[in-house]
Amino acid sequence: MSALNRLQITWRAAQDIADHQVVNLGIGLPVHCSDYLRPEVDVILQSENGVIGVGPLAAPDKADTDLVDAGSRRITLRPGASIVDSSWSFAMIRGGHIDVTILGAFEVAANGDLANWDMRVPNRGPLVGGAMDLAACAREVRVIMEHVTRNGAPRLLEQCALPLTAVRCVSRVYTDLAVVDVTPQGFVVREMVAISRDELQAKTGAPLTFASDCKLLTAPAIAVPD
Amino acid sequence: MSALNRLQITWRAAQDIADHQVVNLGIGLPVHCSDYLRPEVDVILQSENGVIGVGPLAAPDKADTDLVDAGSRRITLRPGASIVDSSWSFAMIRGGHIDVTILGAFEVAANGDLANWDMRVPNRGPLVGGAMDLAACAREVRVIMEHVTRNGAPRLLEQCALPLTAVRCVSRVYTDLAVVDVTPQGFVVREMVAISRDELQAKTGAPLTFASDCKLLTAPAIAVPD
Amino acid sequence: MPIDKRVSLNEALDGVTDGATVFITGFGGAGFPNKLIRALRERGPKDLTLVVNSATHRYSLTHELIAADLVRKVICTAARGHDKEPSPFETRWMAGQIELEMVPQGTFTERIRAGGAGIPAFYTPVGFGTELTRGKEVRRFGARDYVMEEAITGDLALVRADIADRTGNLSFNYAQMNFGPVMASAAKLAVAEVRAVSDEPLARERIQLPGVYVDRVVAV
Amino acid sequence: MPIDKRVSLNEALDGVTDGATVFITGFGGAGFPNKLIRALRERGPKDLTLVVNSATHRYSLTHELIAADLVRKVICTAARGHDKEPSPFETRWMAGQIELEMVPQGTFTERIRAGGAGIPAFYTPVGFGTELTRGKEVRRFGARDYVMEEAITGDLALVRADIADRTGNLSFNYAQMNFGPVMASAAKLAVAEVRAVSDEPLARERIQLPGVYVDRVVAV
Repeated sequence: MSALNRLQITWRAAQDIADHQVVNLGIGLPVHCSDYLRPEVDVILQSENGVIGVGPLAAPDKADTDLVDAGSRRITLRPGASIVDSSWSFAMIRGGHIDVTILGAFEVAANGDLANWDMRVPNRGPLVGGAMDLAACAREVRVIMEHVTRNGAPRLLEQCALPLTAVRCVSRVYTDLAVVDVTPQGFVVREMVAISRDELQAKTGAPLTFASDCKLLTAPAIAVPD
Repeated sequence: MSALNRLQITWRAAQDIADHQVVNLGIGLPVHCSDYLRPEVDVILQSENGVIGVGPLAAPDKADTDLVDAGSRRITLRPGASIVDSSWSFAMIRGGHIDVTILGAFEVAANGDLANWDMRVPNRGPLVGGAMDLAACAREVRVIMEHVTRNGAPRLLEQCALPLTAVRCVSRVYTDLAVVDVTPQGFVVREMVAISRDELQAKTGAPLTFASDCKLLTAPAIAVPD
Repeated sequence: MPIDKRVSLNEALDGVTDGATVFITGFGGAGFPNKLIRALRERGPKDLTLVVNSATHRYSLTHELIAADLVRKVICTAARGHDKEPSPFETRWMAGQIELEMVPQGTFTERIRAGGAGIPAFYTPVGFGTELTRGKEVRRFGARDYVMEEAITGDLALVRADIADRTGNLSFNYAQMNFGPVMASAAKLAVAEVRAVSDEPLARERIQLPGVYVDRVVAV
Repeated sequence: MPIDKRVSLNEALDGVTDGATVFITGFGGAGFPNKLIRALRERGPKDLTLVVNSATHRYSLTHELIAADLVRKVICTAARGHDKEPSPFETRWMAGQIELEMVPQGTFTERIRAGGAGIPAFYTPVGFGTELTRGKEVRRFGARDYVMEEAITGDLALVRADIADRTGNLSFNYAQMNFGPVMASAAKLAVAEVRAVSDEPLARERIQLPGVYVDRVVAV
């Protein structure tokens, strides 16, 4: 069936980033999308901590401890980058100036509701960071996640069970098995790996529609480091 | 009786500016207070257009057309000055970061209400600018004005007749005849020129109380240019 | 393709339509995008709403848009002419031919900031108890009364700056900045008129408005 | 007398009392005022409310204030420790010994900005329909639902910056800036911890926070 590995999912998501977009990549897996952008696109990567124009990771010997992204990674700046304070950074996010954000998620509902933070991790305090701002206010919210949980339970659902991050915000979901759009008619599969439609539906907690031009989901080989 | 001329009024107001204060001087007469600051005080002059640290007027041959204050005067910057955008400038004003503002006025009421703009000038459009922000939000609002109108009508009143700029905001008024504090008990005269209390009261539209240590209001000779 | 926001003065206002809400920068004599204002007048869209600090300013060409009868409404903080004769705005206003919304200056800039920052409304103490907030919602927080003010957004911002780079980063000369950042952020299309466009990306320290907010730059 | 805001680390926190609301800067690994945090712990005021992005961050000493039981409440956007063992915050929170107010990060910074900008409350779309805004006023503007959020103000801000001058102007190193400007603006007393204080006034281009907002500076 050749499900995608998690870096292949980020690769697939990265292919949809269009030229000249302003993009915020969520902490964790989404941030790796920047490694797989199509070579012809020129985009501005924004990070919630105020960096407008994130460049590649810094070489360890050239890193400045204060030049970091929202995920505390030591980064470089692209030419023409600037750094604003937190209130400007979130004014930019909340004001609709981010064209696309790509976020990790636990669950996505057929109406676009997103659950990607959780207050209920045992023995751990909650953590929300900037996820709610990005989910509620980016012009387009795309999600990267495994199609099912470790226990095999679906993550694409009629209704989220976990606490919501934002309502009706997700437009597209990239999983290891499929690329699924969230539409007024619910989930529409645009691409899927070589499994049967029934099998994909069985792993999904809400009805799937299949696009008339539904394609095979493929990605180049990318090794996932340990 | 030696009423003060208008520059002497600004001189008197300037004497009350304390060391290290952040001060906004209104367009028109108040801005001249900066010429009469006590030599030992170091203050930060803020202008609504975002200049934090206004210096003296620029020499004509050294003026930059973009280096102006809110009154379109070509200025210099004091060392350590900075310039912020309008939203920061008014966040500073509205947030209570201006210690003192000195404003011109048409009328002041005994409860501190201020009227210093007017929509009703014949054949002219209205003009409010930043006056309402300064009046409502500076930590202390002081006023410079003639004690009576050109027609001899009082400007210190029980209640303003003209449209208000802000309610209950003025703490002190400097006129050509007196220095008057606005207190919970109404107008209290702190200093007055050599006229009788009855005469001052006759020129005032609300009851005056006289401070027990009420002083003679004097100022050095300052010529008013034509 | 590398981002390149440079356009000619001719192309700068492509797509502007009748009925547009137009921000124009400038205050205190600095930061008027006069070349763009004139280009807008020449293009001639009708029924504009202008959001501008002064309906008439000695150093601004805003009054030309009004004199050409392109303007339906002005939202501003100052509507007084400076000559003995009434300004084009004043004659039309007195004749009931143009609408006026007067706003205290800090509320003006904060409403525009809110428009660009995704805040639909906020409360401010400014203007409480005055004619300018008559009819607006009043609410007490703590010991003080506040007025609710709603965001202003627009279709087009004409912004004067000093230097741009190809990605639209802007640097302002002294007090030129004034309403530039908030107006650019609150407009669907932000066009900057600059003295020069740098071939090299601007250094971080010089960037006062990130290019994210600027759609087109014109060197004049 | 020329303005001179330089103080020693000993004097930096003079006047701080029990029950104070304390802002602490820092995010993403940059901008933690760790010398001031430790000075606060040593001074030992009780019943503090901390307003800080993370209750626990690898590079911040905020957790020391919590471990010393000086803190009654934390307002933050992240309350998760990074070690296998629960953090000092987490153990106290689970035991019901410390109060937590979780805020989405943009709402967090905007509430603090509002506190410094004289805005008592504003509406935001962020958090609508989620647990974090339960019980808050919801209001529709146009086609969307918004939540009313109130300003945060405080008694003390501990701000990390790179360079200051004697009048309190601050310059930040890269992403050190984060919450510095808004937190300094919303606090009664703003204290900056800097790498160095310049004898000369900072050049205009380098000033990222005007000294008007800064009461004391400490070189560490």
